[in-house]
Amino acid sequence: MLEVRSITVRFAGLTAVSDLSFDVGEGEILAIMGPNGAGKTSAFNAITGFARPAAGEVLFDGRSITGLKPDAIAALGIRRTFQNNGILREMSVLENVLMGLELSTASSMAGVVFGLPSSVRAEQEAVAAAYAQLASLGVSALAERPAGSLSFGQQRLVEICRALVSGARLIMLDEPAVGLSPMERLQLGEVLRDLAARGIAIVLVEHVQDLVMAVSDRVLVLNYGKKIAEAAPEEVRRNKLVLEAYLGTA
Amino acid sequence: MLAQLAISGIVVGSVYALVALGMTILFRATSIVNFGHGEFFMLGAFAIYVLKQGFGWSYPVAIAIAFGLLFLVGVLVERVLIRPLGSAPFLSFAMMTVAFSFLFKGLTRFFYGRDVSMLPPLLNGEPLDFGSVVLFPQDFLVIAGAGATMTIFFLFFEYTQVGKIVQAASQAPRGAALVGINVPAFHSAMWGVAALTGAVAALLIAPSTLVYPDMGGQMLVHAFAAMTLGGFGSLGGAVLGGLSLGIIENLMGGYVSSSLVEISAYLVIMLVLLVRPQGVFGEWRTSRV
Amino acid sequence: MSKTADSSATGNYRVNHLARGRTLRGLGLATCLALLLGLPLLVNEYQQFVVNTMVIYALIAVGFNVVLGYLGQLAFANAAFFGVGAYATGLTMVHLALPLPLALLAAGAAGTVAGIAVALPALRVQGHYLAIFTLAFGELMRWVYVHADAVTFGPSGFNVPRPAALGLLGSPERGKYYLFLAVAIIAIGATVRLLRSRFGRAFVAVRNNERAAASLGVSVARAKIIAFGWSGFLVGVAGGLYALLNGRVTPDSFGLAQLLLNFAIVMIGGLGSVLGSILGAILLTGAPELLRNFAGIEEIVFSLLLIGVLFFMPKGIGGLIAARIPALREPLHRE
Amino acid sequence: MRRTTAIVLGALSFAVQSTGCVNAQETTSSPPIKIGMFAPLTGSAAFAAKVAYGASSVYKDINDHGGINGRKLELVLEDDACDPNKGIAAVKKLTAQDRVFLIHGGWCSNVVLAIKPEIERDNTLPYVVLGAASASISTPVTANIFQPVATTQAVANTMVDFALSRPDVKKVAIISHSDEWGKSHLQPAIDALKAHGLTPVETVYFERGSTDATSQTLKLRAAKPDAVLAVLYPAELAIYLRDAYKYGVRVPTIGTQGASIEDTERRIGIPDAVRDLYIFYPLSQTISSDQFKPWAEIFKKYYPAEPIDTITFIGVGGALAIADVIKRLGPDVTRERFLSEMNKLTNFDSGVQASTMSFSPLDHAGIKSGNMIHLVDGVPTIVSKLSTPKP
Repeated sequence: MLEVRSITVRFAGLTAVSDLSFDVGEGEILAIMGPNGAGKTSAFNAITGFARPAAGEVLFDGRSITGLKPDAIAALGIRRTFQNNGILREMSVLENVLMGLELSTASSMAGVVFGLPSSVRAEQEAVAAAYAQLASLGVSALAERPAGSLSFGQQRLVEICRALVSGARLIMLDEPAVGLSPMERLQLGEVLRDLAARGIAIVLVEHVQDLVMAVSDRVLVLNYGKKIAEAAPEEVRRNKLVLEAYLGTA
Repeated sequence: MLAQLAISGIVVGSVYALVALGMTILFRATSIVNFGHGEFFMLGAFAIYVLKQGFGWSYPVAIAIAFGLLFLVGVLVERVLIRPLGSAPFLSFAMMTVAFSFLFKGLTRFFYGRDVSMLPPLLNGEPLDFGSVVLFPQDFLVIAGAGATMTIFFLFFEYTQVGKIVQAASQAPRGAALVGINVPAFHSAMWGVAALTGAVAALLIAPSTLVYPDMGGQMLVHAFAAMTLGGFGSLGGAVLGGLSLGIIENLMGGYVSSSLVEISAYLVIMLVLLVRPQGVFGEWRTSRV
Repeated sequence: MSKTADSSATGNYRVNHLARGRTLRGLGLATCLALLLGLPLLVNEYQQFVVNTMVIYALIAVGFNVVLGYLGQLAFANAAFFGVGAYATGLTMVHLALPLPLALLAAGAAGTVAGIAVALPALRVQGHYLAIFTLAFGELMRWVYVHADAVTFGPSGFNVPRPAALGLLGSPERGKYYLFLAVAIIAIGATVRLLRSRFGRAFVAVRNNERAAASLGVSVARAKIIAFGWSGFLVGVAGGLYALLNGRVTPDSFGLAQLLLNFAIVMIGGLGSVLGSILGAILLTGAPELLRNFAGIEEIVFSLLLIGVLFFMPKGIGGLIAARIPALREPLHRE
Repeated sequence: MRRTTAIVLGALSFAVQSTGCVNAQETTSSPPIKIGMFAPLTGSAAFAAKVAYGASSVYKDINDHGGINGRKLELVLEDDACDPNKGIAAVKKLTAQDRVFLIHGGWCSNVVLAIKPEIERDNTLPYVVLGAASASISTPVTANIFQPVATTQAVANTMVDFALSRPDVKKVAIISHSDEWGKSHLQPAIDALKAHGLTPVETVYFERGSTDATSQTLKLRAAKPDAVLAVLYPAELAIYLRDAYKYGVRVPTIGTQGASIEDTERRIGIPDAVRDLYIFYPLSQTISSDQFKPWAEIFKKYYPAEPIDTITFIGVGGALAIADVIKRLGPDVTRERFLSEMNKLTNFDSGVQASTMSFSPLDHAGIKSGNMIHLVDGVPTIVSKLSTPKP
């Protein structure tokens, strides 16, 4: 579904990612690992339109999405989270989830301003859909809470909820386990596997090994912007280059 | 005529440069854009006026005390109004500076709004003729005063140990705190210095114009234009920008139309921000947003 | 106001939980509307004039809040939008003899254009750059009013014709009141609906985190243009009403003093609160009239109020109400 | 929302109560005559508050001497902050709430022009301008609006006539502010020159708050004028004169009212720079002269903290005229009679103003000319003609 074809990302004169390629298919969970500064987030940014790759191409469903703006990429069904504060802290949980419906809510500016029935209905339907999505993840009790007041684990769930409600087919999570308790990590892992079972592709950048090992189908390891390994979790664990990259820098 | 316009532009421009420099120092040190900076200039003028005309003190004494007072005003503004905001968003700091600018203006107007206040000239004297250029002794004083103040700042920031630490503190407050700099005290001092530059500018310009509560607004816009032109946050840019603005104004007035003099600053701001937001002389610095 | 609020309440997602609150609120709004309609019977012409001014400032404050509070952009062009609207209404009535409704629409259109003109740099520059840019824009507009004599009648301004229809209800101030009230209710009602829709959510998302908003499919550029355009529209219309209220338009009315007043109203009313904006407008336009005997301290009082708000109630009156009276809480309130 | 209404109603009831208080005080058998006044007591034009204080000290002095025909005058003073919106509110308060007999007010022309439609609508209300000079206030004539001060038209005519009083002056240049005040002098001045078959050889704008007039002065110098009309506020006048001296524009400069000639000299610090300066002067004598001592004393009595200035006395002529007309009405004080008596006022000599005041139903600009003031050996002196240049 997502094909990354030898992309290179340069940032302030430095090459953050060089010649990176990988694929992700439906219902697959790909984890990207690597030491700090290995270029994981840069790769994310290049795929989701926040950075323009200097070379290479990104295809989604066989269509090139290289160089599209973030909102256009989001419209295709790719949703991402951010390392920190991807949540809209000043908005309620419900409003956060509604933001996931930004593109699918059919209300028009004129319709909203004049209170036309079609737009009013579209807005109401969005609210209903958001509630339904919250309920399906079992967090509808949080709907009215300001998102900034939630625990990290709850915030991740809201972000995932927000991505799901949009009907995203590829969800890209940037270090979702940061700040999570072990319990919450387990919960997150379950949610992710659940999503994959529904055919949603997931790419996650993560340091937390137990989560990565537990959920991912494949693991891709980056070091200095280059791919040094891509394999099933158990294999990666035994990979020499990977061990060097981690131990060497440690 | 060109030479005369350019030289006179530099005289006025050096005052703009001085005010812009004060704002830049504050911005570099604290990341705060001070919309009340014009009022430091205004308060400086009134401080000198009250001490000189009201108390009847001599210029040197009045100036020295006014400078001290303004430093104190700057420090107090930081301690009483800015520091308690803590880590509030950018918008709150901007609004606080707007608020105290109107507070100072209101207070001054309340006490002196009905008087037409003026200062005697610092230097009397016949104009000096240099062929195609004529200058008053006061003009030399303005250039020398502004030039000296600016030089002191440059030497301080670029060549002294303290100045370098100060620069470090502005770039990475947490790191600075780690190496033992008292960051809050440093911020206070920078506010004081910023207010002090306002007073110096006031001293140079107020004796040749009136002292009135609204005098800060114009100066603020000119300082903004100078900073924008030179690149926000660049010390050298602020100075070059100020001088250029003075010359641009004069050339606009001399060769295009006298009705364009007053909007030169506005046009400069808008054009630069639209075409080259990093400034004509400056490098791009991302700001706290 | 009941009609407006009712239809917006249907779009309000809280409503499912608050069916009873809705009836109560409906009653409250009906009472309120009745009081507003009956108000002219209780006041003399001077008081009516002050109330009319309040209505205009309520509209301005709501408009300014869209950009300052909801979109979170520090723009100082509000007095410019206001002036553009006043000039548009006045000049189209004088030069083109446009009837009043069209002249007010012209004000809205002019304000929208000015709003979008300011939004374009807002796509490139932010924070204090935008603040300084918009400050310059406002002063440039004033220069245009002064120097484009042939069209704007220069620095002394011009008289705006007084439409005869406004005098039908006894005094022209009363006629203006009902006109202003109708315009304000319609415009503020529409704004409330806009803010509670996906458009309003997009504004707040941009304020919160532009990158996150973009990752959710929000076009940041479009959100900014819509917010600035709408803000310009509201404030422009308010300017048109102001031209009618005073019967005269002069460049001096749209300078820094005007900006401070607008700014203080929005801040004290509360960023991101429509109700707060309205109350702020009533308070800050009413207070100087009540304090006429203590002239000379307006600037001091406004600035101290601003400082006090920044220190002690950063959410302003709107925040205070939201904390005390849950029924009046506004969705998309800044938390 | 309910709170909204509560606040509005609270505010209004406060306002209503405060009027009630005023009415309750009127207990004497012959009620005082209420005079409404508005002026910029605050804001950027607050320096002109003393115009209102000057006029009101006349009314207070009259009250202290028993009033007019046994009736006291009651003054209601409102602030307009030089803002049209506030000015309209002030006038509405004075008429609808305080129900004054007449209004004597207005320093800022933009405020007076804004309230003009209001005054025209209630054509029984006598309105006398306090200090605003714009010629469009009294031209065309409105039945109930009287302007007892030199209009910008009168000032500009006087300036031009004075400039041309020396036969060899043919080339006149103008430096002016481009604000309302500046332009309302500029156009009449250009018209007055035209009447003499002249056009200005150069017109330049110099803005308020500027600190340097180099580009303007060099342009003027290039035009080689015989005289310069300077429509400038005091601060900018001083800056211009300094630059004019610096760049060698040494021709007579004729300024409008407002600047004190002694202050100007002191600020420039070069006596020669003001040697050829002449300033329009609205009063009959200099304020330091013996004739003005009594006026200064009255003012000091009621406003001891306020400095005395030329503009302190701008509204005094109007106040004296109003008092004179009320006195002529005798016991039957009605607005209608006041307006008709005002129209009959002819050659009224207040003793304060430079010329006498006359109104007729067709002309409500009461003052047609003024004096010129000039420093002679460092002493401000009233002059009538542009002196011939010293060798």
